[in-house]
Amino acid sequence: MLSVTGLTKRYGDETVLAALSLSVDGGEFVTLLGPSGCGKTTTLLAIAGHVTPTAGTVSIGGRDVTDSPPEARSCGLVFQQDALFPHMTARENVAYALAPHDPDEQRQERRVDDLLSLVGMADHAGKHPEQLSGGQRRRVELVRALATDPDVLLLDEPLTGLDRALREDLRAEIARVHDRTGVTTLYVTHDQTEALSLSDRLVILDDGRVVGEGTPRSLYERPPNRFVASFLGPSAELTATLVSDDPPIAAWCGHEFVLEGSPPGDQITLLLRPDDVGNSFEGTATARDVRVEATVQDASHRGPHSSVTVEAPDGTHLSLAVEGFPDLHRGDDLAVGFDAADLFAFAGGERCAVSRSREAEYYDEP
Amino acid sequence: MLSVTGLTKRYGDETVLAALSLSVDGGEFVTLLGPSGCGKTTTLLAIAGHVTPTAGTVSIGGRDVTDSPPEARSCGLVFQQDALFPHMTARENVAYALAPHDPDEQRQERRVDDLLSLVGMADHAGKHPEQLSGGQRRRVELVRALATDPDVLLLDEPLTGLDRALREDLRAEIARVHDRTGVTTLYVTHDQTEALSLSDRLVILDDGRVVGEGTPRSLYERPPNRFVASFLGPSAELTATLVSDDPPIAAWCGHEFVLEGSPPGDQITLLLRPDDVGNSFEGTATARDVRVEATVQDASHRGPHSSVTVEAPDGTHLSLAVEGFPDLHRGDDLAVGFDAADLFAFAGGERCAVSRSREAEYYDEP
Amino acid sequence: MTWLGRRDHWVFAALGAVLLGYFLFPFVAFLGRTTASAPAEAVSPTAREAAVNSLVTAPVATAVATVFGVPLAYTLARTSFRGKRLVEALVVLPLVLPPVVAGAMLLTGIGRFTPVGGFLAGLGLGLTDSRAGIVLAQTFVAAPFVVITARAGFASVDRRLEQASRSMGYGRVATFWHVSLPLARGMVLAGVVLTFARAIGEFGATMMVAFNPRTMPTAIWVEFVSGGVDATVPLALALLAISLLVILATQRIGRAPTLAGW
Amino acid sequence: MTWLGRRDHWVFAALGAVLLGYFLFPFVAFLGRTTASAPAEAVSPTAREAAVNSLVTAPVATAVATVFGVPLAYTLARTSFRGKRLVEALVVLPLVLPPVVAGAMLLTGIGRFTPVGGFLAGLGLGLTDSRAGIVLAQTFVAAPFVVITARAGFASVDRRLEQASRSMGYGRVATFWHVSLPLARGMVLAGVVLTFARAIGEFGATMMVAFNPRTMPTAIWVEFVSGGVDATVPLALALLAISLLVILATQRIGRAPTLAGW
Repeated sequence: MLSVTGLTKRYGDETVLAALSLSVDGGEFVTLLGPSGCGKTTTLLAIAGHVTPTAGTVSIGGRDVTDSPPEARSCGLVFQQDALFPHMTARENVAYALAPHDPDEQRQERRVDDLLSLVGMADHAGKHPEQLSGGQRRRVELVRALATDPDVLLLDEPLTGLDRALREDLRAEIARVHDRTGVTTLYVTHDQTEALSLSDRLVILDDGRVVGEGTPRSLYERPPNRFVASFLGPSAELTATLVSDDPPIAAWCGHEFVLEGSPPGDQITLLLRPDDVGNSFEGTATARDVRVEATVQDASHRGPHSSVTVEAPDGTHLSLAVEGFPDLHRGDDLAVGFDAADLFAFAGGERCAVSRSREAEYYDEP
Repeated sequence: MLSVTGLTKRYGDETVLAALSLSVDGGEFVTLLGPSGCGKTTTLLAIAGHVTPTAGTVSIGGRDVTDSPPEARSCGLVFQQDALFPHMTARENVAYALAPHDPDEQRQERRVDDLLSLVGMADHAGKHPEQLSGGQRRRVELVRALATDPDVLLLDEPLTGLDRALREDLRAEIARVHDRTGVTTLYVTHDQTEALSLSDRLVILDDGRVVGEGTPRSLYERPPNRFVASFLGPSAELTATLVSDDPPIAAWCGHEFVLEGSPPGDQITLLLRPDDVGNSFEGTATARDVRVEATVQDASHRGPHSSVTVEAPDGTHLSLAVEGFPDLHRGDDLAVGFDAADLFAFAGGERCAVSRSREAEYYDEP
Repeated sequence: MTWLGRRDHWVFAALGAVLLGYFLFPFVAFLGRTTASAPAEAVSPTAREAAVNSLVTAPVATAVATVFGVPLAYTLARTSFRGKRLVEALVVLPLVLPPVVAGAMLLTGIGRFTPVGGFLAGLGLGLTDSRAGIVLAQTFVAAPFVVITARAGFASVDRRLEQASRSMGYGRVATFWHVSLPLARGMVLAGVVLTFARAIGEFGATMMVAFNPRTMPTAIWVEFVSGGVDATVPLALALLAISLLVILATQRIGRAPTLAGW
Repeated sequence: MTWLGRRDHWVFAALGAVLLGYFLFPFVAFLGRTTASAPAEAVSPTAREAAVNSLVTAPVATAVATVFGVPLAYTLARTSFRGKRLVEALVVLPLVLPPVVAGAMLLTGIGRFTPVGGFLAGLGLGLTDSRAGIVLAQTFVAAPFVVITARAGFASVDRRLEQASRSMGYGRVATFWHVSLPLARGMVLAGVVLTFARAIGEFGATMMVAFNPRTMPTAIWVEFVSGGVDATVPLALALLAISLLVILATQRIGRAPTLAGW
């Protein structure tokens, strides 16, 4: 439905997009995820025709629209910040979008009502944007973008600047609207949680390039490279050294990890997610492959759980979650444990699998 | 150290602060937490002398400063958005703050170096604000506010607008700086996580009034009223009806809960946090007091866990967390369970304790 | 609010009050003098004729400046091109150029003995000492006001609103009419009103290009030379009233004029 | 960028180009004419004297307007008080008032036969037909430019920067010098430059208040009456050069003038 090939955008010397390609199938919900400044918004504006790419093509619904003006592209656009017309009411905003596409006024009126009802805004139709709350404005903007019955719906970080509860509500609302209308959607965000929870498929951008693509689950559980692994979730970095080449074995804090494949270089980075770390305080460390004596650095409460940071013998800091408000303080001893299978090992940015921990083997044969 | 009594601020008809009182002891870290527009920033500006209160007094270090100009108040101020002087370097910004307090130039210079080193900014001392990253600017601003050796440090949502990893870093940095300097701190935020993790004590504001006060743990585990309970963490609302007065018993979905005290009115709201809900999919529902057959409405992935929403027989929607990427879809049956002791019961906004569930009693005597 | 009623504020206020006093003083003196004479009786036929000329020419000059100036303002606000700085300089030039110099320069372009002016004079359309000449002088001097103010107005319209409109299927011109112009309306109107004020008060360039037929300002000068200050009162009062109406209009629009950065 | 090179853009550009052409035309014609004559030889003693008068009075008027106008601008940007709308109207009045009317009003306040003017003339300090009179006329007409522009400059300084400075122990005046003024510097300078341009080009009010001693604009008028357009060339060229320098200065400061909303 939407396909972008070799999209490149340079401003003077600065390359914002470097030959980016992506495609979205009809009815799919794809999220473009990446840190600030990675070129997400530029991609969206180039698709909509508001930024002229230096090179590359954009096609929508099978038609090459690279040289078409925005008004000939059939893109519904929702911006990061409010872009409702302030001189029109909610109803007029939606009707304005509808007008070029349907001259029949009665039908128009019905459709405006339907759209506003779809997001529960029928009662606020007569209000001007400044009389609406932030969440209400976002809802009107969402259906305004749908009013033209666009081939592609483009959403540029639509939840930015809203508070947590409202983000949660609107996230559900967007998912619901997508389910109902089945509109092909490209959603841009820097928020991993939004991306993981909303999308059929994720495209991860870094520095104007696609660095990862797949379902949320596949990317989260089997990240193709170090950037994707650390961007999709916070993780500790364990710096291990290669102590043997065949089989490749990396050592960290007295534990040895057997790697698969042949890693380039002898610096191996092992990434470990906080959720995969057990601890002796709760008794969750013992059953793990690897057990390390560590010291508490910091315990900070998050409500349902606390985030505890410990220092491993080699100085590495690891975070882990402990239920409730544990009685842990800086300097306390706390052993931590994890399973070798939960590690992501990277050599030179590329991933190599960890098959098992060596010490775990010894334990198996006492 | 800092004490505010009966602080009131009206703009025309609008009351922003309604006789607000709070005090912060020497060296304490107190957070003023509340939703947007509750009067947090106005309180801070009134303490610093930049807003003239309609009524009430402010005293700092035992001295009544209600009528003193800002320059005579010894408040260090960090704003929500960057307020570094753009025409000065990082070093000059800090030196400017220092100048009125210490005429000795050599000592000044040393202190500027110390302060910048405290937050790891010594290498960037010669840069202008626009050459610094968002996090670096915040760090300079933090020590600039400390340079005057203020009686009170006032922080107004200093982490707003930064991305998640940076917020996490700076949150730790602020805690560390407070530990080192021991400065009396009043921290304003609308973010529950920040408030819970940073503070010795929380003051919760709503609509210009104090609605809760205490340690993070006490407020989270024993919220005094419904606003505090739902503001400190997301929760489902179970609407129960009073079926007996003595003892007061509330019924919901075939379960009866024995309340303590005598609730006013017969509408009882029971709040339940997602973390306290078990489920049959993971086998965590069975050991609970209360078990309800429900239907999955939505499962959205959050990375380490998924947030699953189910509909109880009476139509109530409950959220719960399930590890990983569970194979749960809209319409699936999923039994949920929770313990009566984890419920917060409110009648007319005020809290009443839940002693136990009736059905649980029957189970005890089969 | 925050600043009011604190101690060292008076330094600024006192210095400012001196200038305000100087602005107010002639106003008070003039009204004091005027009430002494009886203006209505003193209106000469010359003054009447001048009023008609001004009230015909200034609106025409304003209309010309608006029709061509608003599109120029929009182009400057929304496009970047080579030589934009030069175009901006050209727009500001009539604003900072002394009006008599503007008049002299206009004469070298459209005077009776220049190619353009001579040709048109031959067709009976004299560009000097005619209402056409007055309009030309007023347009040259007053047009920058509407360009500059409208440009600032268009620049303050969020570009994403225009992008949203385009993506809904509206072309650039339709988007201008439905979105840009309504949202910049206040500033555009303020610019039009200021251009009118400048046009009707134009003196230096008009003196050079079209001393005849008289406009209100040139008539004031002629009456002053022949009859002193008192003779100027009726026309001066009329122009003062127009100025006050202009100020009222800009304040109503919510846009008192400023000369801020663009 | 986004807008350039698309199809219906020409409508706006074409309309705008008409006005630009009209701004450019007299400029080209004048320079064409000038190269024909030899300006340096034609400089009369009257013109020399006028140049000296202008170069003495305009800077003085600019200085006076700045010293009193900048504090007024700061006060208007940072305080709200009853009657602020009236004060704003008073600041804008000299801007929209036709200069001849301003001159006539000034004469009713400081003329030789008024209490103030008569008293000072008795002391040998004539306010009309003197350099003092020129300065008064120039100040009245030109001062709004610095007030309005500086005000916009101060308004654009983030108030929290001033609050931060105050909380560090600096009083209001110290904060003004260290924070507000440096940050508003560009706009304040632009306002000063525009005030200078308006002062040195002032014609209408000066004609009324001080026809003698001649300034450059009044001398141009006198030379024009006696010798036609060609006689005005040396002084007109000098003023044109000053105007171009002013434009260059404002562009360097990064603040071309606008008349945007405040």
